[in-house]
Amino acid sequence: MDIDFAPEDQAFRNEVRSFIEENYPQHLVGVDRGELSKEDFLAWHKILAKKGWAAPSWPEEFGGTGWTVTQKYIWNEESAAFGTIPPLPFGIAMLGPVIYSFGNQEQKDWVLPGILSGDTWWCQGYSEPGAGSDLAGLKTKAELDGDEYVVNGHKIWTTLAQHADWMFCLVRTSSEGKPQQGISFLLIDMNTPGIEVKPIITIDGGHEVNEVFLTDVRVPAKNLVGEQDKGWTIAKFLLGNERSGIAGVARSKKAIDRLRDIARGEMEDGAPLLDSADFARKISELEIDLTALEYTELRTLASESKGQGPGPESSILKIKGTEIQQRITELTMEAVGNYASPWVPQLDRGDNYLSIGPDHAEGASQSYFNNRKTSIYGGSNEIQRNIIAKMVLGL
Amino acid sequence: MDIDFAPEDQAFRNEVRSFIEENYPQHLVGVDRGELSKEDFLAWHKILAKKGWAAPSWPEEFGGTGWTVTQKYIWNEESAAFGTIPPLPFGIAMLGPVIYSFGNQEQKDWVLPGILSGDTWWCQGYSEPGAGSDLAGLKTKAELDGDEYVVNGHKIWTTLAQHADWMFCLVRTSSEGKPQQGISFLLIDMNTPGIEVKPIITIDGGHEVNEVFLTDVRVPAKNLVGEQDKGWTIAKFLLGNERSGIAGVARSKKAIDRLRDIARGEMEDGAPLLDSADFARKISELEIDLTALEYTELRTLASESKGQGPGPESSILKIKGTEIQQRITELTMEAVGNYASPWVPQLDRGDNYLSIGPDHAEGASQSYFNNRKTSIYGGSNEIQRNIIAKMVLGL
Amino acid sequence: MDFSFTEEQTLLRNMVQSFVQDNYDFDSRMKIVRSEEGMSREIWGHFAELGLLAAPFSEEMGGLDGGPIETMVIMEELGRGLVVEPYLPTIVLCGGILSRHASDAQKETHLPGIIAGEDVWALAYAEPQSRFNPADVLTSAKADGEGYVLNGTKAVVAAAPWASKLIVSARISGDQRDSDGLGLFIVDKSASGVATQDYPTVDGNRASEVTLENVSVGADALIGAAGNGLALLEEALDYGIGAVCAEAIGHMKCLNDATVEYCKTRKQFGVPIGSFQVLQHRMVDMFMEYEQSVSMTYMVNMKLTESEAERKKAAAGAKVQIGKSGRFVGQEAVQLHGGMGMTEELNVGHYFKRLTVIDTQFGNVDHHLKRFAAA
Amino acid sequence: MDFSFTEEQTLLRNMVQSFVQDNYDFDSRMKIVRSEEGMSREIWGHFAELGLLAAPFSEEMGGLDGGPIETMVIMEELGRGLVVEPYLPTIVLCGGILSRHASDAQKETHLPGIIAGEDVWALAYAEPQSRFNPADVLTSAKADGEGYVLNGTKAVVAAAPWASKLIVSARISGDQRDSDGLGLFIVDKSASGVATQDYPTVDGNRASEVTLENVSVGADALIGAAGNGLALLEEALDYGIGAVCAEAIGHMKCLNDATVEYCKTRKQFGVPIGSFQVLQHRMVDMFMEYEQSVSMTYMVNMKLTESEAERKKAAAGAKVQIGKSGRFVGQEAVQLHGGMGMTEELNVGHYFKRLTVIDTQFGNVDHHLKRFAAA
Repeated sequence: MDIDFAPEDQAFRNEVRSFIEENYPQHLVGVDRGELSKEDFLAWHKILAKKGWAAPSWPEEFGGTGWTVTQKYIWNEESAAFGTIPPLPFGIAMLGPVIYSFGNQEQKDWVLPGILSGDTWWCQGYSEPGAGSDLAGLKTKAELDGDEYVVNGHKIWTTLAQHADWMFCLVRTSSEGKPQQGISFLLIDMNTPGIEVKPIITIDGGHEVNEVFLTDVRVPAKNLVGEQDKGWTIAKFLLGNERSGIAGVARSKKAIDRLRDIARGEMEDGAPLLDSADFARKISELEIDLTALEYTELRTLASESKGQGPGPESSILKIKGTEIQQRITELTMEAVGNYASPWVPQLDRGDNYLSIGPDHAEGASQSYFNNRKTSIYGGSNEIQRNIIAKMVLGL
Repeated sequence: MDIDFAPEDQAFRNEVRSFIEENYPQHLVGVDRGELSKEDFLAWHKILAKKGWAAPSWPEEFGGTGWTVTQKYIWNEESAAFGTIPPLPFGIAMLGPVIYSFGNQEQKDWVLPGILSGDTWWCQGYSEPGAGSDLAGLKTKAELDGDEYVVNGHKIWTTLAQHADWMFCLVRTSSEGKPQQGISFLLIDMNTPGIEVKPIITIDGGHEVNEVFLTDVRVPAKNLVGEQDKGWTIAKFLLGNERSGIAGVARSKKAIDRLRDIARGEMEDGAPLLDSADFARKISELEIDLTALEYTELRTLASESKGQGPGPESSILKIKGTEIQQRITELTMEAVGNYASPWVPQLDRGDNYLSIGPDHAEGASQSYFNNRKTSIYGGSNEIQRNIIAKMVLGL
Repeated sequence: MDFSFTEEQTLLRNMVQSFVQDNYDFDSRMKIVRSEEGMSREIWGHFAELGLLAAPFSEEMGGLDGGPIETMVIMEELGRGLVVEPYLPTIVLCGGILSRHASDAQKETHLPGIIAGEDVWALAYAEPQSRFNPADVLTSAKADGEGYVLNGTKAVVAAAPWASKLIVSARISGDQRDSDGLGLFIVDKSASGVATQDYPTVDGNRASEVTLENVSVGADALIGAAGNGLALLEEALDYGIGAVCAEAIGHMKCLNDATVEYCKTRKQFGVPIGSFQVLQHRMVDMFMEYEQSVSMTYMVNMKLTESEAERKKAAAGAKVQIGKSGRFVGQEAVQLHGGMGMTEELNVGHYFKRLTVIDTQFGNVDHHLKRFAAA
Repeated sequence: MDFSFTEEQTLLRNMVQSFVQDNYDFDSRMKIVRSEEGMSREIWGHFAELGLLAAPFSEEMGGLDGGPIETMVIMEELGRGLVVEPYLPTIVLCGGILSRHASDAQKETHLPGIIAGEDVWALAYAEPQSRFNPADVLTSAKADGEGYVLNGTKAVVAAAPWASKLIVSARISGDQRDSDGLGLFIVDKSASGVATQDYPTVDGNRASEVTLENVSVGADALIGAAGNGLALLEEALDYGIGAVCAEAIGHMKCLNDATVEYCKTRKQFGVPIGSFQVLQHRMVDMFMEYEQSVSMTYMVNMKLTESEAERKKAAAGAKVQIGKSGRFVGQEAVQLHGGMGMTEELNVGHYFKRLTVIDTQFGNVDHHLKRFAAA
């Protein structure tokens, strides 16, 4: 047991840090996610793709980096410390592993390169109005008609679908047996006739999620991943991966640093808010919880690197990670005091928009409201607790 | 809506205060409950009985005081402020209302006077090893044999049964139908052959609760209260009354005053602990929660006095009241720092016992451990939440 | 001690309740919020007609002689409707200061316009650096002949975009955070040297940054004695706390009802999600937070007219309760509504946002915990 | 970075675990606790035979050259058995101070007796007024020829009733809470002027109030340089924190396992209470608190040998985590066991009580939150 980095890891850290500093697009430094265009979202990804660093978690044979657990940890730390725009999870973190684990050779050949290069933007068609926490309750139907599936249904909470070229989608191909049976995993071209994307504006004033309506959408049968009616295994595999990436430790560290800077600048009765016993205590509590989560994640990664896959314990990472993110945004909003009130969401800003209050107050409340979603999505935190109760504690 | 006391209420407060000051037994001032003998427990009760104040909540016709809601509130405040030993609840608060609501004339005539005078010490035979939260699961059997019931079974958590003359007891007289059916409410003389009382020592080192074993205990059939097999209604009635008395607002106020005194005397780096921002915050939070509970109780009492009985809302009083009591004892233990560790329970003290550390540290941790019971007994706080969910929210 | 409402108070509640139900459903509210001005002068006119704008003023001034309990009843019902019209700043804050401390001449000049619904007022007391300390005032009031010249910046002044008049706190003497030396001044928003930057706020209201550059006001602009402004201001803010507590219990009640209703109908795993014990207990906790908040709201509104010390302690305690409970109820209402709770379409998020603003308004939980301990 | 145990560490764990299982079940433990002396010299002798008492000392001193990770492994297993024998005060605290800072002569004099299990040591550092500040020392050490004369009172000295030797912090110079001027002195408990009042503690251990009245010690009693005692003491307490964190995760693991097991078997309403979702989620929270505590325990024990600043921050953070988690797990384990959890008969309450003491030991959550913020 040892917490020190080996010299080669230190060297790797230096290499990574220099690469980011030298190559990260200038115009994206410090930019808020809500302000990004489609091109902005992809800019950094495309630079990483050229370097061969787009998919640190993939096996080398499919274009991954072959990094050790420690190297990946360092990569995340340095990316977060610099404040790079987090890579889009849909292709790299979600679909990629599904394709190289369950796809056939043809699918590997056409799907993986597009993810790596950033040329194909994927979105995730999982949730439905009647199937949220109970994902297996999904009703979107796909019926085989010759060598095409005809898809009809209604997906919801589809993140960034407004930019997507393709959607990976859970559909019901049979209504027999338990609800988990009869689900299939289908790849759908978003340009197919019959697909309509409708924005959902959320309480933070942003447009990130959408409804996707599918009406007689014809999808080639070869776009089926794995076996028909056996998609539930894939769905669960994907959700497991989703959980383990969700802790966001390195980004939360950076956010706490930023929070501390803000609290240093905000004055309470003439003294920095950071010097207030109450506020200092709350930041300390956050940092301690985050440190614990960091080591919990490191322990998980260490056992993964010994061939134990991400077990149900990884639900802890989702629960604690999102709770910490929510507390950071809540405390940041609290730090800016009265200037948490002004409310001009990105979408409502004209060209002559003048910011109100100190710069660091910008977006504090939007961020707080936006982050309420994190305990809901990716399997709500209640569902995660159900998973631990059942799978870990055997209750 | 008005928070001021009317002049006649002020006069009543003065009367009550003088009476307590003049009549409360000197040797019981400031004495801990754990140290009381049977006589000590009853001393104040007997003085009140002579004055006619033993049963403030009973109707006047049965020996109650006929006080208004406000007067009862004042009585509780003054009693707590002086620090009188809380009256034993078994007769006055629990059995009395059962007898005058469900008992026949004969029972009223022999049970109520003994309660009022303090000559009969009652204990409550409800819980069983297999019937805690699920009270209706009780198995103690009573079979009618001539004009006697023959009772066999095993009661547990019977508070102060070691001093009791009589026990009111739930027994199963029929095993047909739902578990709630077939329960009867029986009065049992603790001197009857076949009764064995066995002490349970709790984690605070005290002997307050007991097991009661009943083996072929013969109980006259006239000791049945209400109808045979219909005792569940009485049981629920009693539990409802138990809940509403359990908030303990006035006593918690007094305990917070004491906590503040302790924190004023304890030093942290040369300054009173009370001046520490962290500690002051925790006391303030407690006080605010207690104030809210006080007004919630007053609102409940006000609607009771308009003829609405204590509804399921009164479960709030149980939940919040016990949570506050637990937090007070926890914070008191925290206040005394290292001197929370010495551990010489009452039972283990010889005649030459020398106290350790400051006087105010005495019993702090015992009290903390003892109070863990409050969220378990009287229907656990989880059960209380079930009650609100079902009865108030209709879930 | 008495915890019941008078018949008049119950009638008042019923009146406001039906007006809001009939004229201020969620769609109408969002239309008003999204309109150019962001408030409805028509609704405000109706408030005047119904006598709501006259409620707390004395009869001789044309008012209805109501007290904090009447304000509480009104604010609770306005809270249920998420009403954005400026009852709090105009009637409770500015109206309250005028009715308690203005000279007869000032009252005669200003109250009729308020009661008639013609003038909206805003209280400009916070400053960019002041956080929650109303004594932290850099805006200066220099004596100039009979009157004063004001210079400074006021921050996040609620309802200022709609207002024709402001009450401005300014420092006549003393240092930045001295308790002595403040004055409260009536300032015409159209006066020369007054500039505003207007913007919407999180809760669907509007506010302004107000800059005062050599704004001249007469002697009749000063309310009360020179230098004594902080006492008047603190009192007004405590009345404001009583009012937002009432507004907040209106919000919480609606959120709790909506959540219970949603959980009874929303099905997952083939059963209503309200059948899951974890969610049931969560709703019980929301219910208890609401009940405790109601208690503290009654408490503070009964104590506003007691001694200054009692009033301060009551207001601080109530604000802590409402801050915590509002946060809990708001967050959990969103959580239990799942994705739906995250959408602009549903009223749930809007109650949550108003509760979030209330948590900060007049000082947040930490601020009032310290104030409570010191009181 | 490496999170795995060496083969030797795993063997060590297995050895301690089986010894505790075979020789220290709950009944045996309670017999020891209730015995006249309150510890078992026999068990202590076995510890010596097994090499546990030699673990952290250097090979040249007859030790096994173990570091904090070995201590962590041992303490976790002792925690599972609720072992009361004084491994923490004798080996971790006093042994640690001696091995890191004593002169060769002092080591040669004292370590053999410790390693052989002949001598129990206790660290007398707290005082009645000191609360959690180890610099707050009134006990005086006056230079007297080559040696010193000690006067003062030491509070709640764990294991002192069993000890033959004490390490006592005393002030050679400076004022009550100065960081400079402390010395750590080896004091024979039988020395003239040493008096103890012995008593049991909440966690089944024993402690003493120790008074020193004109106790003369030689120059060879002082450990390290005169006046530098605080640094040595703080370091020792941080090692103590690493050890009690490990002990506490042993307790939590046992409580969690016992609670899950109890909830699977205990029936109410015709079903195991573990089928109620609210209790399930409570146990999940207990599990998460345990996992987070394990993480912080690994963290602190890996960082004890890093720089002083890192060590302090790590120890403070870990102690906060263990304090909070231990409290939560202990309280909920009792709650979920219902009345049974309240009885002396069951081990649950005893784990809870030891966790409660650990929460205070070496400073409570508030103390270490401040220390963390300052580090």
